[in-house]
Amino acid sequence: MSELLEVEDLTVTFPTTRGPVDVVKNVSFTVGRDETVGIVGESGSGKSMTSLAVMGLLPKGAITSGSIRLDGTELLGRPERELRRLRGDQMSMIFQDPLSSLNPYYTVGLQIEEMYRAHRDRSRKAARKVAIEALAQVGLPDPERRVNHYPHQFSGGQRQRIMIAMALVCRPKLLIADEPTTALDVTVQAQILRLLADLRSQSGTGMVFITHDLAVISSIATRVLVMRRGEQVEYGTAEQIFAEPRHAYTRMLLESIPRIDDEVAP
Amino acid sequence: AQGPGGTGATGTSATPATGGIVHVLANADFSHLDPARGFDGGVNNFYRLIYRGLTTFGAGPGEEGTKIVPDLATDTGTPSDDAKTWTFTLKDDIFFEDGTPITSEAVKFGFSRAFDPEAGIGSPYGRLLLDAPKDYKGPYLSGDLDTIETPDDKTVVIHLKKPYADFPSALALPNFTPFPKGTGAGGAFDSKPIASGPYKVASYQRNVSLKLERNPHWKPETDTVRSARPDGFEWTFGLDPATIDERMLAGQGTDADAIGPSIQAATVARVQAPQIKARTLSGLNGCTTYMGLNTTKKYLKDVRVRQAINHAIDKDTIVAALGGSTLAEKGTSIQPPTVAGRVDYDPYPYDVEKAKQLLAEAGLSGGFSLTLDTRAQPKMAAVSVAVQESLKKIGIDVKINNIDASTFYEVIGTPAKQNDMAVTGWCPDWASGATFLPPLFDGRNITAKGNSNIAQINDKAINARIDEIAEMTDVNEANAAYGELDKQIMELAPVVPLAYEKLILVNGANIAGAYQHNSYSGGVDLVSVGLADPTK
Amino acid sequence: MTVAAHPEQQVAGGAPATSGRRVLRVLLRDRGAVLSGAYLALIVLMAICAPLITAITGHGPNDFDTAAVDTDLGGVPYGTLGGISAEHPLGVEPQNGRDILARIAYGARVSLIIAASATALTTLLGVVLGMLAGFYQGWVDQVICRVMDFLMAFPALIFMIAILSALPQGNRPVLLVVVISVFGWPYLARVVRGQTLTLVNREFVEAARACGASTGALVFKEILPNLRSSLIVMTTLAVPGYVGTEAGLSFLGVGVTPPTPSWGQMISSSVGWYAVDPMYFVIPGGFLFLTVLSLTVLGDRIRAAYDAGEAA
Amino acid sequence: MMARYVAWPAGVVVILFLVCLFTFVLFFTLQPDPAVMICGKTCTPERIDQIRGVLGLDRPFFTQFFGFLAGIFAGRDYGEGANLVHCPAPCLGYSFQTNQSVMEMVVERLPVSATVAIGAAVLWLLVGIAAGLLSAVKEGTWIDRTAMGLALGGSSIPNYVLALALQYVLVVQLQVLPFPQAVAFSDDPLTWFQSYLMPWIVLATGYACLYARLTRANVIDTLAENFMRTARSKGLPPLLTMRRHALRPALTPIATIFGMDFAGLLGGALITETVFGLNGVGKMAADSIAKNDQPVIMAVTLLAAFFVVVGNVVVDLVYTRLDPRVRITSP
Amino acid sequence: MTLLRAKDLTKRFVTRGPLGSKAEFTAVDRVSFDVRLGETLAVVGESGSGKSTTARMIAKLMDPTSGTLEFDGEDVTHAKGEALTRFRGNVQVVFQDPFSSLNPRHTVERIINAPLIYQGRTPKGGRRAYAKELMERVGLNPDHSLRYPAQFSGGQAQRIGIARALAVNPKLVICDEAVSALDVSVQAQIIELLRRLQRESGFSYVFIAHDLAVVRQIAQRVAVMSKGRIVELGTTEQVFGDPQDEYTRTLLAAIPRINPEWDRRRRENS
Ligand SMILES: Nc1ncnc2c1ncn2[C@@H]1O[C@H](COP(=O)(O)OP(=O)(O)OP(=O)(O)O)[C@@H](O)[C@H]1O
Ligand SMILES: Nc1ncnc2c1ncn2[C@@H]1O[C@H](COP(=O)(O)OP(=O)(O)OP(=O)(O)O)[C@@H](O)[C@H]1O
Ligand SMILES: [Mg+2]
Ligand SMILES: [Mg+2]
Repeated sequence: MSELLEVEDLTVTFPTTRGPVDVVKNVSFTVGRDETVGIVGESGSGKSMTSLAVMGLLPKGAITSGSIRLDGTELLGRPERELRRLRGDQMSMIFQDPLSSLNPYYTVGLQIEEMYRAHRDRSRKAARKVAIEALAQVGLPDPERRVNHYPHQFSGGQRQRIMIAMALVCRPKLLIADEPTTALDVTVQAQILRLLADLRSQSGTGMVFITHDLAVISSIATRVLVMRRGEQVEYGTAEQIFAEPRHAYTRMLLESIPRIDDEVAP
Repeated sequence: AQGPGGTGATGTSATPATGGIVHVLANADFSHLDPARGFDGGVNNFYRLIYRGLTTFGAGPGEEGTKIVPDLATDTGTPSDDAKTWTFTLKDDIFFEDGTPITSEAVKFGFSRAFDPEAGIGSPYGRLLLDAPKDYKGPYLSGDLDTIETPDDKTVVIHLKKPYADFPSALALPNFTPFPKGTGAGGAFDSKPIASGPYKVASYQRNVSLKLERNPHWKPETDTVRSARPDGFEWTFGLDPATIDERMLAGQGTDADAIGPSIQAATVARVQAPQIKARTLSGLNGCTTYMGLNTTKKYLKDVRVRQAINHAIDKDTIVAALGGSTLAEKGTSIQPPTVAGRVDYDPYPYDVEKAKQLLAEAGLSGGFSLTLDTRAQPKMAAVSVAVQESLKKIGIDVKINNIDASTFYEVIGTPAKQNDMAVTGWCPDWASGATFLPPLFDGRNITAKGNSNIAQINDKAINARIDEIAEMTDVNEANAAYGELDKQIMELAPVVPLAYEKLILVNGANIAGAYQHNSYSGGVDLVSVGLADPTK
Repeated sequence: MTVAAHPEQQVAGGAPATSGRRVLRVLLRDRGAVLSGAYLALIVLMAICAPLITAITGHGPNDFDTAAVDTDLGGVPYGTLGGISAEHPLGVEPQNGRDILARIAYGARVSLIIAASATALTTLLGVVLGMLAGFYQGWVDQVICRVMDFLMAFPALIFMIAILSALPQGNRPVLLVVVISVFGWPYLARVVRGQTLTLVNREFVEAARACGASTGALVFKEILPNLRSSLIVMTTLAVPGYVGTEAGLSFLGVGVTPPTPSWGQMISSSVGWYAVDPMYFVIPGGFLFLTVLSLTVLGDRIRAAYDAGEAA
Repeated sequence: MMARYVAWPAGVVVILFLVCLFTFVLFFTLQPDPAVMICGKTCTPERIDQIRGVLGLDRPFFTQFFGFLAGIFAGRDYGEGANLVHCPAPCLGYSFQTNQSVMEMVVERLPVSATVAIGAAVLWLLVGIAAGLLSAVKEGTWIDRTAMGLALGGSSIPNYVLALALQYVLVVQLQVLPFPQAVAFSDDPLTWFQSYLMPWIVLATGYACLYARLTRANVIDTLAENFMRTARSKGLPPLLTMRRHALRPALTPIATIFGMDFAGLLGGALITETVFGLNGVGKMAADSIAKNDQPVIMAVTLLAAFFVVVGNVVVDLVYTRLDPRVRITSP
Repeated sequence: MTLLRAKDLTKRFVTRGPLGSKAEFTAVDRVSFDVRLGETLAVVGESGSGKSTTARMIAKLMDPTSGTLEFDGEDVTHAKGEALTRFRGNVQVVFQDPFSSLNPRHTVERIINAPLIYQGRTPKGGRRAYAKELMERVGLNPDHSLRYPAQFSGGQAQRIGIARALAVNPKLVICDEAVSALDVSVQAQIIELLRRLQRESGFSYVFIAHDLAVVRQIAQRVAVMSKGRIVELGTTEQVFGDPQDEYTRTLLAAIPRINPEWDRRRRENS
């Protein structure tokens, strides 16, 4: 049986006035069921573009080549209609910038519910219950009241948790999390990571986890992809990347991690 | 005079059958259903269906329509020697729609309404001719008009302010309509008239529709004029002129039983098809479209300049602007061809050289500029431009002063506001010079407001001649005299007769007995029209 | 610790051109934009050279040519397609046979000047006042909104007639522009205000405020660019609207005085002839349509060119 | 922010008062004497004065103005003696040309105008927004280009031309519709519908074109927002995505102009009503202008003003519904 | 010397329920602290504890419900006009949500230059060159100066925000999670840049962050917030070495770490 997600030779190109620019170049990786693959790398190295390519949500004008298979079926070149059925249901994504990714015109409750109603249960009541539950799961205080609030009424971290709650309501097979915990304090972060781990063990969700926090990666990822300037620098098991990095960039990255215990501001 | 109306009446001259409803498509609603208030060719024609007067116009094409015939009265009246006192006897068996008989009292009451400041805004002849106390303000405010005598129920004796030989003609106008005493205050007749004619109002929705049904109290024996064949009439108001044309051409459904107003110039080309031509009537509307030359203005004071202008205007272009030869004829004399006693002549043929020469004589060969007041309406604007183009050739630069239609008459009727020239028109109240020349050229009629002598000509000779003719007791003689006065006036060239406009009426295929009535601006005579086959 | 100076990949190519020149370059490569620009230039040229055109064809805009129309048929032009011939390349007007080409050329002067200046003026007023109202809210908004309500409350046409007929004849086109603008700006201003209301609360406005932007700068430099799309639509569609208003007013006797030709008047007077001489409408209507189309296409393309940034 | 709502009723009244005053001044000082109009063809100065007396035009400006205002609240009487007519409480004046209370005239015509306006509004909203949305989604394709080409064409054609052309094609040539007639819905629903169909289409065309272009422009802007990506990531039905997520932000300008356009139409669609012979407020306005019937002009102005002002109030309230952020306390 | 002093800052939000019901929520509750000249004060704490709200208030982007704010010895709580302009020149903000705070219709160059433009300053060599220099300093490709925000990645957008804040040499920069979207090496570069500016030009920072390691690196003093209040405020050593508050202790305990075994192996390898 094939893996859950197989990305092969993925290249994403943007046409610009100065000719086409490859923002993702020949990236390949696989994600197994109930496995978490971490993507780390330089800012602007194409991590988000890679994940958007998987979701089929690249900005207009972007050209994709290579192959992306979900559960053995090719996603690239699939008609939008079929992709739509997969999105939210089979695969979902937590976006990087929560404020601009939430629709300012609707309550967060509605934005969570509509996803559930589209794929699971059309009833409003059930959806609302699920939404409140999801918000509670991600540690948002007072979820019954806050489902009726609009995105601008939340703090950065709260919005991020709303995005997470939204991505999880349908228990997708594949979850792509693009820096899902950057705006969270460590205690909440720990809670979210636990939640994701539960999801993986209960629903067998495979996960692509993008973060700059290498410590988080080391604790949840089984395999790690290191990217730089659109290219795949290194790809291997977490243990191999962290313990025996082969590439100088990976090593440099690991060296740069600020340590809580060794450096103090002068 | 030539017989103007009914030139194309071939297809529709069949006699109508009794029954059915005649439909009328109209652009605007009637001004007033109250005959003391309304006064124009269209509404006068309509009044004849529901109202009767002492006299009326004959019913027939051509000159028949300008004849005066008795209506409620047994004859056209007996004047005293000086034509200052008139006696009429009423017919028997005449009733209002509610069954009350029409008596001399009703005649008196109806006549006195013309003095009411609110109601008497229609034809001016009541106020102008009837003798009345100076401060008399109509029956509602001042009570009975005692100067009209009613010795018995059938006899009316009317005293006039001054001798008036043509009084029977004036009586054919709508504000001499009898009404039951005490009715019609506060504009009541505008929504609920009291009929004396063959029809009465069944329903009236302002600007939407008006339905007439038979008046059971009207006795055909008493009426020699109205054949009243259809069972009713139905007006539809507020239709766009282009839409009306379209409907009349198509003639679908009830439109086959319909008559309408004159078609627009753009439609002329489309009525040439034989099957449409067969149901088309065409004839003059009985008015003159002219350009007044304000004789008080700097350049126009000089008669030579006015004559030059008369010579310079290319009337072919005027006719083109009015919709071409089918919709207008060149104007030459002041009075239109439908007026009795009119002489056909052309004092100022188109002659640019002559015009230039006249201007040179006046010392104005260097050119100058004049302002022309025009109603802001496509047709009038087109005429003005034609005038402008013509006068350009003799070095006169015409500035067009476009005036909103609602204020146009106020501007040109106010000498203080009036400019050099103005394009306007005049229709006689009945086919006689009496209602044409005196109002327009009597210098003593110039008023500060509401002036109709827009040339502002005040010529002693003309004034005197007007008085002389007014005193003539023989109407035909008077009419002939007006024909000559026309010439006399044109020698002074206070106006430029531009054109006599024509109507082209397309009737529904089922319409019968339609002809153009010369006293009603060339509209189809409503009292004679009907349906060829009411069962269709 | 070393950090690469340019973490992003280096791209070949010289220094980027200024955005104005870049946009121009992009536009010049766009067929739609070039055609639209060319058409607009042609119209302007035609308006400027109107006397030359009439000199060549030998027909002035008001020269009657009764020989070209059939007066017995109400003045329908002889020949096919509204009298198009070598003599009259775009045909003649029915009834009086005036040359349509000459009238189109002269009409372009009046119509375009009035429509363009009225559009410019309403846009200016509408944008400035609408944005101020939306931005300040509070009493400024109250005052501006009430003024807008006041102006909009009048059935514009009725009042334009009333006012224009009372004003001295003077310079009609200027008066027309002023009156049209005075009654026209609130429509746009309301739209601008509404959109400003929702934009004011966006975080980037807050960011600009933190940068020390004055109110004026916030309004015109931060919010205005985000209103572009609506503005382009509203202003390009205002042009035919004002051409029509001018025609309407002229017909009601308070616009430009005849015989001065204008496109709007030509279109209005052509309506009755739709069945007999459709070309009479098609020609001025077509010119107007193409003008609006060109303006819209050009507006759209300029917007797109700016939007595209480097990725066009 | 709250102050805005409190100020509304007061603001509306003030505006209406000013509109009244201004209209009155304008027509009192600038316009020709309505008495001359009524007086007709052969008229004498004395007669004009007489008529002026009956109409009350000889009284000083403020007496007339306050008489008018008082009429609105308390009703008023016109004329004297047997000619007296009473105009009950919301009296907008009395037309001496039609001999009707203006209020009566308005009440008679408002349903027609409302029918025209509502039908057209429904049509143009549906068509305009749908076309705009479709074009935005299919940006750059032939669908987009065709729709926008049509929209431009539509906005370049004057109402009048469109009305006649439509009538020529549908009624005269193809005979799929009858000529419009004035029938009530209750009498003959089919004819009623057929009669109103063309007015609706004609009136809706211009607006639909504007709305389509505006919708398209704003939806294209919205489609570039990050939250649209989120919406797509949810795999919602495309129509829902579009309607809910892309359209809502584009609705602010639509709501604004819709409020104004619709309110304006309730005050009468002058040209369309005239062409199709519909006896609405617009036609009444046109007629009264042509006849210089001042009381009617005043009333139409006030009526239009009332609708526009109220329309704007509604639009403002709608904003806060449309965009929750507008509710935040302003700076 | 104290640069900024916040006293008893409180912010209450009123929210409306679906049926118009009103609820009040105190997001920041009597928060007092000061920032000294040339110092970095870190604010850490629970998500939703009121850090960004506090930042907005001290940046004068939001009026406090109550409390006062002093800057440079001057009460600026209600500053307007001249005083506000001066304040804006001295205090800059890096916003938490990178894209939302960038005008989508402006090029990066224009965004970075915004403070210069709005405060009417022209740097030597012109704004264009200056913007490019700033881009370079925060690790962005200066060739992209004419791109629009949407064409950048999250981390790049965040750096645009940082570059903008640094454009006018402010006295105080409020960084609301300014480096959270950056990879560790770029993050280190930015932190180094901020520290250098502090050394050379005496910048002060209010540094809101969740990454306690970064806080430890950069801050002299740390304020810990929870549920709208400051629960602990002290020097970095104090707070990290000897946390007093229960919440601070939980926070420190929850810091994730790389598997120490892997870490050790890597160090041995290199
Ligand atoms: N529309 C676009 N046109 C051109 N280039 C683009 C566009 N969108 C993104 N890019 C470029 O693509 C590259 C990859 O972006 P991506 O968002 O995938 O980075 P990332 O790895 O997620 O970085 P970060 O960690 O900062 O979020 C970046 O260099 C960015 O500048
Ligand atoms: N406009 C608003 N209306 C209502 N509540 C709000 C509003 N803005 C913020 N809040 C609430 O105020 C509290 C503090 O928000 P703030 O943004 O200051 O948190 P934060 O400490 O920055 O959190 P994070 O680390 O998640 O960004 C949160 O609970 C938030 O939900
Ligand atoms: Mg990213
Ligand atoms: Mg925050």
